[in-house]
Amino acid sequence: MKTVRPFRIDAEALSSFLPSRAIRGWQGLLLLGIFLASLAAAQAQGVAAPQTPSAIATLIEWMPFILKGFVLNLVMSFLAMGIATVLGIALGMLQLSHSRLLRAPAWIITHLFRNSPWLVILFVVMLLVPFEVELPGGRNLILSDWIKATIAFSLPVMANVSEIVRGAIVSIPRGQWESAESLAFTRGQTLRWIILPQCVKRAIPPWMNWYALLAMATPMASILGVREAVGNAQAAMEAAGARPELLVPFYLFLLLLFFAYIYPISIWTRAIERKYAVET
Amino acid sequence: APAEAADGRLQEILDRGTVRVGVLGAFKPWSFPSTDGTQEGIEIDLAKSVADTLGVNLEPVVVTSANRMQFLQQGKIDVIIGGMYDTAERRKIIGIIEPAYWTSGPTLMAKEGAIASWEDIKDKPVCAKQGANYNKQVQREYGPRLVAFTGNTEGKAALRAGKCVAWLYDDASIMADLASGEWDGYEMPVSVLFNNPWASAVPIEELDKPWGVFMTGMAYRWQAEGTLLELEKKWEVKPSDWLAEQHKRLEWDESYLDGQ
Amino acid sequence: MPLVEVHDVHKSFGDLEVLKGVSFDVRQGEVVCIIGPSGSGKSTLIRCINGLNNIQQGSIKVEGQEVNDPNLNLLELRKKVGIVFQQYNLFPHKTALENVMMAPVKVLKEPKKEVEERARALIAKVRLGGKEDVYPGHLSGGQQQRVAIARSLAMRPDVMLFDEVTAALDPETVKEVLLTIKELAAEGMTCILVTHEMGFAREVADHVYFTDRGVIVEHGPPEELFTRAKDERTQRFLSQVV
Amino acid sequence: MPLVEVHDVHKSFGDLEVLKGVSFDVRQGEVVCIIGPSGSGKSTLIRCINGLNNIQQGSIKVEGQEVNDPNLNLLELRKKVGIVFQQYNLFPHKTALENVMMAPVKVLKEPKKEVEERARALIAKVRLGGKEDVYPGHLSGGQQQRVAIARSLAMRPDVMLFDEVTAALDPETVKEVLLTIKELAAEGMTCILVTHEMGFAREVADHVYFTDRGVIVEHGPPEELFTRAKDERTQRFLSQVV
Amino acid sequence: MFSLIAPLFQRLYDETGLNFIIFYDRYEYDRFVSGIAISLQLIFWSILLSLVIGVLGAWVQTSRSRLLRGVVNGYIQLFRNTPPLIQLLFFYFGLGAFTPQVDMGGYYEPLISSFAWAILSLGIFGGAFNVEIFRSGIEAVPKSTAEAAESLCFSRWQTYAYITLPLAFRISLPALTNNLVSLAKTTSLAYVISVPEMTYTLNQVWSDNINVPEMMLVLFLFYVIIVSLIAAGLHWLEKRLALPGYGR
Ligand SMILES: Nc1ncnc2c1ncn2[C@@H]1O[C@H](COP(=O)(O)OP(=O)(O)OP(=O)(O)O)[C@@H](O)[C@H]1O
Ligand SMILES: Nc1ncnc2c1ncn2[C@@H]1O[C@H](COP(=O)(O)OP(=O)(O)OP(=O)(O)O)[C@@H](O)[C@H]1O
Ligand SMILES: [Mg+2]
Ligand SMILES: [Mg+2]
Repeated sequence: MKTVRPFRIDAEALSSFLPSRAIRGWQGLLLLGIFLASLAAAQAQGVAAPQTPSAIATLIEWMPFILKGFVLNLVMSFLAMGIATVLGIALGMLQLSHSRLLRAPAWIITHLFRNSPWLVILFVVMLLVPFEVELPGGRNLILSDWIKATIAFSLPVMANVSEIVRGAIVSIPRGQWESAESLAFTRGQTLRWIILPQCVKRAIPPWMNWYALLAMATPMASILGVREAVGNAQAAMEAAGARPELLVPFYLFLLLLFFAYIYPISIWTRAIERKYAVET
Repeated sequence: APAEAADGRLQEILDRGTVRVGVLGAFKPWSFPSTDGTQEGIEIDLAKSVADTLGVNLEPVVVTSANRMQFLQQGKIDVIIGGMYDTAERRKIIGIIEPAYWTSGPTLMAKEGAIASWEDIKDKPVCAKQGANYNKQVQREYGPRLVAFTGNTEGKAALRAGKCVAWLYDDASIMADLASGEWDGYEMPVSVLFNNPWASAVPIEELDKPWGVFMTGMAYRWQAEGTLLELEKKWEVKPSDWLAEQHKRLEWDESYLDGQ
Repeated sequence: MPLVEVHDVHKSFGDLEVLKGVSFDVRQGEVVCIIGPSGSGKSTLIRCINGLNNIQQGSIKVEGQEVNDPNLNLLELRKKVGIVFQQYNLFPHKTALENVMMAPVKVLKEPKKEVEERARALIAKVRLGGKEDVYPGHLSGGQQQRVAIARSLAMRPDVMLFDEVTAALDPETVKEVLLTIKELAAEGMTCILVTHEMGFAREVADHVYFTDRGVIVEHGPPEELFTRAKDERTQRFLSQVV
Repeated sequence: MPLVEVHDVHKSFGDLEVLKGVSFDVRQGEVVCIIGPSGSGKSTLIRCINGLNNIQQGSIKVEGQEVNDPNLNLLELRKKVGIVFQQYNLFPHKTALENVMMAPVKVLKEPKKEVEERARALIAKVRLGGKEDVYPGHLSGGQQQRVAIARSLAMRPDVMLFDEVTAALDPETVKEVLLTIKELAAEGMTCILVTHEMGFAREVADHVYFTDRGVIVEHGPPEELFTRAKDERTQRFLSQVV
Repeated sequence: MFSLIAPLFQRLYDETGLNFIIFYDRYEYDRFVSGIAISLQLIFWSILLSLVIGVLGAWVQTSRSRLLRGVVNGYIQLFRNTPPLIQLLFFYFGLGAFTPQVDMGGYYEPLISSFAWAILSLGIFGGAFNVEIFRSGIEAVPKSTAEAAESLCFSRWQTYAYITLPLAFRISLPALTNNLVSLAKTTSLAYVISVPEMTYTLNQVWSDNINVPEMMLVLFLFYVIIVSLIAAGLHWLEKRLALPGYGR
């Protein structure tokens, strides 16, 4: 019987974590414009006392300080992504290992970190990991707060990279494994030369998407006292007298800052995804 | 490891050429950032005097009320000068330096006329700071609905937005706020629950070693030499009777020197 | 001594017995075709010979070496036995030339230059000279299949197995691939083919085996089998296919 | 008065003119087949009759009612005209019975009990008695197609349109579906069929239209058209298909 | 319940020093239980709100008005591309300052509590993802199926309600499961605006009692269980609603 399967869907294409499908550059600019307009509106709203500077003036004064914090957000996101990628690839391959002894822990680690809130992982690492660890050579490695936060952020991303890698490997047709096997490739050689190179393309869009999610998670570090953009913005508001009219412009500015960074990444991710979709 | 060095932390600091002082990051006017990102405030000035006396550089490390003791235990900072109460419990874990350099107690800030006594906050939302050690006590004794925030800024913003009746915090800080002119129409309607000195602290094992002894000397001088009274003036904090009293008590009567 | 000896092979997938005692021999240089209805176990048989499927009972020997031996070095076996599948399974991220070179370079660690020379010769042999640097995605099905054949040949196997290598191709390209196999057979390569192309089987095979439901029902030289099949099942199958 | 009157219909998709002046009539109880090469506009024509596509010029009348009238109540029209597609398009989340009952219950708001009775009768009529509670995914293509026919009939249409209803089916199941349509025609249902099954057209049609590139090239009773086609294009088409 | 487990955990503390105070101290126990209740409510309402937004948004995206579609698209982009933490802070502190509050005689009870702000903010955040999920689902419903309904006299709305939506929902379920699970996890962020949910409550407990590792363990278990339950429930739904015969 010829089966018509109109309802087969590509779960990955629908995955909530993939970037928006209808994404365009000019929309981003438009949204940026709306941001700026609301900043101006917030300015008009604050009835500043004559001797105090206006909210916008205060924001501009503190902007370098906030941007300095944002650099830390970026640094944390880069480092965490690097760690997550390396560990995640290893973990993803372990998940497919023939040995139960390797597969089971890999599966548990992956799912534990995938299913725990980032904030909880952050708390665990920040409060339970010591500030100094002794290296084998007898030297001490100092783990400052932001480094610990970086490690904490890398864990959930690692687990998700692990799943991406596993999914990509599984999606390679069996025939590839078999023909490599019949050409006398060992399992490791097959993975190294045949399977992984084919996975890269499939994995890049979700990988980039996870980077965006990671970058957007870094402000959580402020809760534990790391001085990144949000923490700095809050300290700045306190230093500027904790005036209530500061709240809207400052938080709006933070939103804008992240939007201006993340949105282009989303567009780019989407473009790459489209390109690969056409190629295959 | 630092603890192993025979001369202890003090030697380590001198070798390092930097003293790491834990300060609260957003606690005006004791310690708060300036627009260039560096810290300033009363506690920073105190920290500077420590560094200057030792002839080393100062590295202020921003801590929070929730993590400052861990940081000290872990060796991440050499000393806390960060608005910390001297309590019996804390003395078990860290080396509290005597004498204290400031004092304050939990009180409330509220819109004028909203609150008359501590009993008034029962079942009402009261903003607080996460990790403050009197939260539990106030909660148990007066039964407010405590809404604790991670930072002072948020807590006070919440009060201003009417999300709570009062802001439960140290009177010293509240007085500073009221004096700043940003809080017209607000008041401190109740007396402090208790008065608790703020002490600096070193790791507990350092308390009787050179580093603890040195810090004790510094703390004594801040009081005796009137450093704290000067800082009070410099940072426009409402003069505190306790400081004046301490200064008088600890000041060495040097008048006999004049006679020689 | 026969190059491949298959003796009383039994193979089950779970409860399903797919091969129920199959025996046959293939001598050096012989070309053998296996025909039979779908599901009769042809692919399974051929995959057992190269160790892709293990067997439950019986013995398979290649150059006197037992395939079913758990201590056997599978890699050694696979160097001797090449296989080409219906779905060519080329490596899509490598060019035609790289596909052919990959196994000798990565697995046998042969010097790259030498392998490249051989690979180019093989690609020319399957009449794809000029397509060396093209990726599989840009080759037609028939061309891909011929690259797959060259890729197997690059390991210098003693026997080549072909599993319905033309089934996924359209009639025109089938011819190209069959031509390549024919040339190979003519050069003396030992070949075992599963095929539905009866005309081709008749032309190149030295011996044809007809399988049904896991057993060899009948076998013989092609002229004999195709014209004077004795078994009723064979007759019915041939009447439908030819 | 003819039941369906198609007069000089023109229809374009963008720049592409698909129907270039088509006219024909269908009388009550008549069975009409439309044949022609792929892309000649057969599906488009049939879809216009039930208002799924609108037309740019000309007129289509069903029971004297102009389809192309912008003020026409499309629902009223569609109650009169049933259509069955090549891709049966059953509702996959509903059982066969529910599929048949859905439109009368939800759209016509007829009492459920009554509709159910009728629906069961219809399912029996398309010889699917016993399959009432089976979901489309578990039915074969031919069975699905017959449910689709029953589903259309449940609306008690005056005309039934069939658009290559057997094209997606394998030869065996084709017969079942054709039998159903034959019975329907025998009972006096007015039918317009697009089909590639010439044998079937010859058997059931009262009149056959041959279309090519948007026009009716030739038409007539099947014996005549199939044996004595005058137009060269018709002859060529028939020689290929029959 | 409490009196049942209290002695057990008291003994555990006395003998091993493992301080699960929430299981033997009445005050902390009550805090813990209310933390669970608030977390569950928070999860429930934010998921519900996000679903409502998702369905409405997807529906608007099929509308003919370019403006409406543009607005919804802008909403999606804004909320998908900014950190949810800052969204929460912005809603609560930024917008919260402008919302009406009820004068309760001397003090004010805000009309929208921090709990309500958390639901609003998280629901809107999660909704942005749901709109896309539902829209993809709607797009994946074959046009011809809707057309068949149309030819059976279904009106546009009837086709949407009886055919397109039920099918789209089934198609969307796997992606929806993903998103709702991550939304449930994200509710822990409500901590920053002091909603006394699980993370906040246990944080209070461990800063009062200095038993960080034990409370962390409880926190971890809580979320793992909640997330597994939600995922299991949705998978069950997925199985139940699976189109018979169209399994993968
Ligand atoms: N890995 C497997 N697991 C379970 N059953 C299998 C497996 N591989 C094959 N089978 C079953 O074994 C039987 C024989 O399969 P095989 O592929 O060998 O037949 P074949 O003769 O090659 O058929 P075809 O001409 O269709 O390729 C079939 O019933 C098939 O379903
Ligand atoms: N919605 C549409 N938009 C644009 N072009 C269309 C559309 N529907 C059909 N066409 C074009 O109109 C022409 C006629 O199509 P139609 O489906 O009516 O042909 P047909 O005779 O039914 O062919 P077949 O036998 O292949 O079904 C074709 O060229 C087709 O590509
Ligand atoms: Mg086979
Ligand atoms: Mg058609």
